[in-house]
Amino acid sequence: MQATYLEAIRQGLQEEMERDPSVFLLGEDIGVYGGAFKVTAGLLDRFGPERVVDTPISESAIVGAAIGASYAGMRPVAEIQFADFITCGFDQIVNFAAKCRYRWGAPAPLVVRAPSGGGIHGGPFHSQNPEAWFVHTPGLKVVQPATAYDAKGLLKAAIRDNDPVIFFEHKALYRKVKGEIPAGDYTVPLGKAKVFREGRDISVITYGAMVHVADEAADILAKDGISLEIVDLRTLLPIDEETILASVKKTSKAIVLHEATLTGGIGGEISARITEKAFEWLDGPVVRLAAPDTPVPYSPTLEEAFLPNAMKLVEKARALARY
Amino acid sequence: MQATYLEAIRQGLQEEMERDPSVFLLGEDIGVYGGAFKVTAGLLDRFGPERVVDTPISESAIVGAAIGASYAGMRPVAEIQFADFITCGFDQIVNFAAKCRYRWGAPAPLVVRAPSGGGIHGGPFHSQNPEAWFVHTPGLKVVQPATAYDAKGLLKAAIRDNDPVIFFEHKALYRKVKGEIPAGDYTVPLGKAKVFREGRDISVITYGAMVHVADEAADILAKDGISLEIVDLRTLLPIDEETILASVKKTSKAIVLHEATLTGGIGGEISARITEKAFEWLDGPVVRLAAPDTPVPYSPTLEEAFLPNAMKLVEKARALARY
Amino acid sequence: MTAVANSTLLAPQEQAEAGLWRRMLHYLFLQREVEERLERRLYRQGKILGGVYVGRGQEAICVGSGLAAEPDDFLYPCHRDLGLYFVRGIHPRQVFAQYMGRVGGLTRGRDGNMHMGDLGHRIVAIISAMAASIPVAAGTAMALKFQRSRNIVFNYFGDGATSRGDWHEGINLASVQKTPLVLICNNNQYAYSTPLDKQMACAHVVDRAPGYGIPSEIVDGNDCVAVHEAALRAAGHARMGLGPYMIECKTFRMTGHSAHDGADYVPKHLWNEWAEKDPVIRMERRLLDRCYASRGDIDELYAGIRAEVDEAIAWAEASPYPDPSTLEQGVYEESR
Amino acid sequence: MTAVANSTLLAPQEQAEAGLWRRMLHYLFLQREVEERLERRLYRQGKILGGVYVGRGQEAICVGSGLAAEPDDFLYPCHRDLGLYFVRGIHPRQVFAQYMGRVGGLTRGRDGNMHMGDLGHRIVAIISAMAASIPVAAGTAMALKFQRSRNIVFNYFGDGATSRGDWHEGINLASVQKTPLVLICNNNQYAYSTPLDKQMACAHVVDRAPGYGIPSEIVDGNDCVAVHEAALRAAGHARMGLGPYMIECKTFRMTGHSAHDGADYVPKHLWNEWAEKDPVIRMERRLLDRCYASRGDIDELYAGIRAEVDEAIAWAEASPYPDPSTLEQGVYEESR
Ligand SMILES: Cc1ncc(C[n+]2csc(CCOP(=O)(O)OP(=O)(O)O)c2C)c(N)n1
Ligand SMILES: Cc1ncc(C[n+]2csc(CCOP(=O)(O)OP(=O)(O)O)c2C)c(N)n1
Ligand SMILES: [Mg+2]
Ligand SMILES: [Mg+2]
Repeated sequence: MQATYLEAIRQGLQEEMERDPSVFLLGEDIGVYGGAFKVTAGLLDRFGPERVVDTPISESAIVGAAIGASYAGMRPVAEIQFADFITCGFDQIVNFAAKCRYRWGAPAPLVVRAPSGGGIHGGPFHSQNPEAWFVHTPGLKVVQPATAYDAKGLLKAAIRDNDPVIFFEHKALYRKVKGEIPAGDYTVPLGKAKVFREGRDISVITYGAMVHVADEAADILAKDGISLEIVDLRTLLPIDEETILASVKKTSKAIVLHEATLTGGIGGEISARITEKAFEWLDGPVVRLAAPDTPVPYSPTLEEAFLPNAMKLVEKARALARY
Repeated sequence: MQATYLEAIRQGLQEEMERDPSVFLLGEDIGVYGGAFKVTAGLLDRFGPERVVDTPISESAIVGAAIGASYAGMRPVAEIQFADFITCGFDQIVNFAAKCRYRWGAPAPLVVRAPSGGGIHGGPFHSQNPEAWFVHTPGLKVVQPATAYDAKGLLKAAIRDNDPVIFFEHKALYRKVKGEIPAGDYTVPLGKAKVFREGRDISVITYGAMVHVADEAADILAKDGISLEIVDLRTLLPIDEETILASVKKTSKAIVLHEATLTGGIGGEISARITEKAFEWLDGPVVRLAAPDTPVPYSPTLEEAFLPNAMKLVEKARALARY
Repeated sequence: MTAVANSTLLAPQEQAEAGLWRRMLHYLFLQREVEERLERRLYRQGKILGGVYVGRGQEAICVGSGLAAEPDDFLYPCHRDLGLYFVRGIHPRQVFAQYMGRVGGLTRGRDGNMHMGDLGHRIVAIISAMAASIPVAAGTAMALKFQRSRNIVFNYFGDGATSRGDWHEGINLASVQKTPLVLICNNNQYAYSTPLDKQMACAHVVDRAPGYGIPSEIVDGNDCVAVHEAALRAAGHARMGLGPYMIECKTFRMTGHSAHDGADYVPKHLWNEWAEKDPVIRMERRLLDRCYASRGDIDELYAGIRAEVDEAIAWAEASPYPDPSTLEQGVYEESR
Repeated sequence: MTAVANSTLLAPQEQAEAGLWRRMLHYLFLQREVEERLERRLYRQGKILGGVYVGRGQEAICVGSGLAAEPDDFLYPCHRDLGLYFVRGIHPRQVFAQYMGRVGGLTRGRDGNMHMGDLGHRIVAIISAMAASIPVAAGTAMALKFQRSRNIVFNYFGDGATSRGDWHEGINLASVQKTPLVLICNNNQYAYSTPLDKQMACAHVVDRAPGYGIPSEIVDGNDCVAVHEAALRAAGHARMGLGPYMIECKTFRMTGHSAHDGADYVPKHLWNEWAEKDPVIRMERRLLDRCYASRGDIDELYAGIRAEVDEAIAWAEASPYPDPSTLEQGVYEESR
């Protein structure tokens, strides 16, 4: 069955709620309204107000309550209306949820869903990609699917996982990306990257919406005889070093691509790991392509200049190929 | 005149308050009590309760109020009692302060001081090194001094700077590190790293308390005939790429060292930049030494195992030297 | 309003009142008209790409209180307080350009919609996070107090924003420090789709004021004059050094949360009930009842505003998009 | 207390009361003694390397309310509520080992001092950030409600914690959701060095309860029986499905903020005034007055506790430090 990225997520939520009565949702406007992006549309009718909880505008309480409910045996899935507002619940995520298992053996099996990313003219506060903060927080898992199939499979795996998972959904993909979804239950394991497209010359390590950008660039570059291999990380923490290194050892060249701003983004982490562990295989520097170090601008001309795209990647890849 | 790191900071505050009536301090227990670490001791008596403001336990309001006061022409210096609690004011820092100049041309010249770092048996919530989150936030400047001289000079520069500066003070250095401080007014420019120790064989790029760890390691390694060059970043954002690259081009080998946990730490960023921009000078992979990806543990045995130290660096350096 | 039928017949105090009320109507209608164009024309024509949030039905709150502010008081509008900008002298051109992402907008295309401010005019731009402005406004008020300024700060927020931690922290700090802060809540009974009873378990937002030891009052938020008077009381309190003061304006959002929202979750009867309390019409009636303006005056006023708005839209559409090469400018002072 | 002079002479209800009161004294003194050793001996001997925060003078709050909780109710202590752990059956050995960073501690050396919990005992560990537990407790309470459990949640916090955004967000969510949450404030009049008037502009913490539509009461926090009764009322309210209930316990912190703090900022006279209200002595007096215990019984009780504590310290000191090779274990389920 074909489903959009958004429908895949909704299916994932619904099936997990059917499968396990301890799964419930909480967040702003997720019930009656069905969520700002309508991801949870219909779930209130199906499961009632105790399993689809409309909350006040209280991100810290949303995350905190999810932690507390998990201590009572629930499996909460919290929605942050836009990933940009995750900063309002930051302490609960990075200090409470992330550290409780390590400190006193109290797992907090919860999922925080957050629509992230730009390309919808949302401006500085409806477009951010804040994943790197969480990747730097031991105790969390961080996920960002690129396809409908993965969106559903990873979400189900995240809900069943016994650690807190921050699940970024790229909002520009919600309705743009469609894919075949198997009829039955399936999960996509956390912590495993996927070779999205095989290639010979350059590995592009990326995730989320940028997987499709890389794919577009790969089509263009194929005509030049440059063959990109695209590694879709899927899970950003823990990082699947094995798949990354296997690809880079094969191609000997790597570009790390992300939509988040460059400095301190997870591109640095991946580049560093590649250099540390595959230095002798490298036929050129590991190159990064990311958004520049600015807030996400609103105006279409600026946003276009801000976001990485296929042509920017093509340029980087051509230069690297010549190296 | 000799001064400890802590005294140097206090001098910096006092002199700036004397120089500029718009400079004022706000934070928890900074007035009557003089601050949890006594950094602000004596300043209430000297400047009165409108310039040394004891606040409720409200990190978000502390940072927010600093922003708002800056709009009215003040130069606020906010203290977060422990850097670990900066998460409670996170949104104000990364979304309000960091973005206002870019968005609507409203500079927020404020300083957020925060004692960070471990080694005092403070456990998971009194020992963290959260700088990488802020380094991934365009619009902020991030500073962490390693010496008494720099602590004072950087703090004064931060207070005079017209952008928001997050100023991490390594709490283990407060009373441990002493240095000569010139009598008159001086500043240390933001954005400029310093070669803390010259050497030939390996560049250690580091900052904060780890500068001293590197120095200790350098003494040990000198006996083996391995000469470390230590680059003290001092400002973490913007990163002084020039000084880093100059050192690495000289030594051809680099270790990035930080006390913060490894994954997603700023070591990745620095490693990536070195590889991107000095690949052809490298005679070995850029190596990172950092704390492992766990919360900061309390027990002495665990904390010791957690923190990078001279012997761990010596080992890394020896291996890299052999490369 | 170029001429008024009977202005020469009024006593001095009435003249002042008439002048004020006419200005009220002017700004009420200006906000109404600008937002009408933004939400129902430009947005639907695809000329505005981001979100459009308007204050339809709530204009009396920002206009009535904005006219109670002194020119050097700081204003911290929330996302439905467009009228404040006009009261402060921001031109509709800049607002349309702002929404369309043009360089002529207050943020020169960097940010969109109501995320605009101008320190020169002492209007501080919101960020999206609800209630984040409150601690910031508290800080401005604290600074003004330390500076022995007579100026004060007006901070605006919705009912939904009161659930946020920042709301609490900001008001608490402001009240402990006895800062000159006027807190104005537009209680429009919804936060996006969420009705009051899912947001708070108390009857009124001002039920929280005693928890900060600050005085408060409830006012009919659709009555511009009533709001104005309350704001004057609040401002007087704050200006005298007595600390924050909270006003809760009962009102209703006569549209969806934003331009894309049909607001099906609002019970139908509420639309009609609240349409009868329309603040623009009520202001018209006040003026007419007291003979401070004739129907003709009002029509003339509206025609003038419509023309101004037409021109402003044309101006904004002629304003260019920002040059992409400026993208990285202005993140820091050095990167100008 | 092995034997009680006249217990056979008591009516059944008095017997129950006598039993309860003796348990109260037991836990009051146990907390006092353990904390005495922690703060004034082990810390000063350099055997505890991190911070030591104790509840001296405030023990009646956690003991009185803890004894009102049912065994499967969730407890969310704050950093001065050691008595709760004992009431729940945690052994002093584990507490000493915790403070000394030994594997025998509740967190096995991963965390220190009062940062301890045990899901098996339904005690949730605080994190340092004040008030962060409140939204979490609200979530537990929400879950218990959804599960149709008869159990409820007790959440503890200090006066200082009430300034945090999390305090507001957590209580608001709990009240909107009508969750079974008992909120217990120990108002000891200081947050670290900061007196109440720099923390809040209202007279009492419970002045904020109406803002959440929840009932509240003020109680003498140094009277264990009074606290117990208030906690029973609150618990009854919550267990009946009527939502949160707030108790403000007026008390005083009879020591510095932590072991290193001499608390010079506290006016001298307050120490004497509050020493007279010492909750341990008051509990002794209650028992003696009603002949529920003799002085000899009490001395015997104390001697027993002291011996238990001596043994617990020895046990804790014999407990090893964690093996550094375990450092990276337990960050995730997979990394056990
Ligand atoms: C912290 C945060 N969470 C969520 C949102 C998304 N959001 C934007 S406006 C809004 C509702 C605001 O309600 P209210 O404060 O009552 O203002 P109104 O829109 O009704 O005027 C929400 C949930 C946000 N802007 N900030
Ligand atoms: C968010 C946060 N900021 C600062 C601190 C540092 N701190 C620890 S305890 C404390 C005072 C707490 O006061 P109160 O809540 O009244 O509890 P008490 O210690 O008086 O029992 C402070 C400021 C903290 N733990 N958390
Ligand atoms: Mg509203
Ligand atoms: Mg207290």
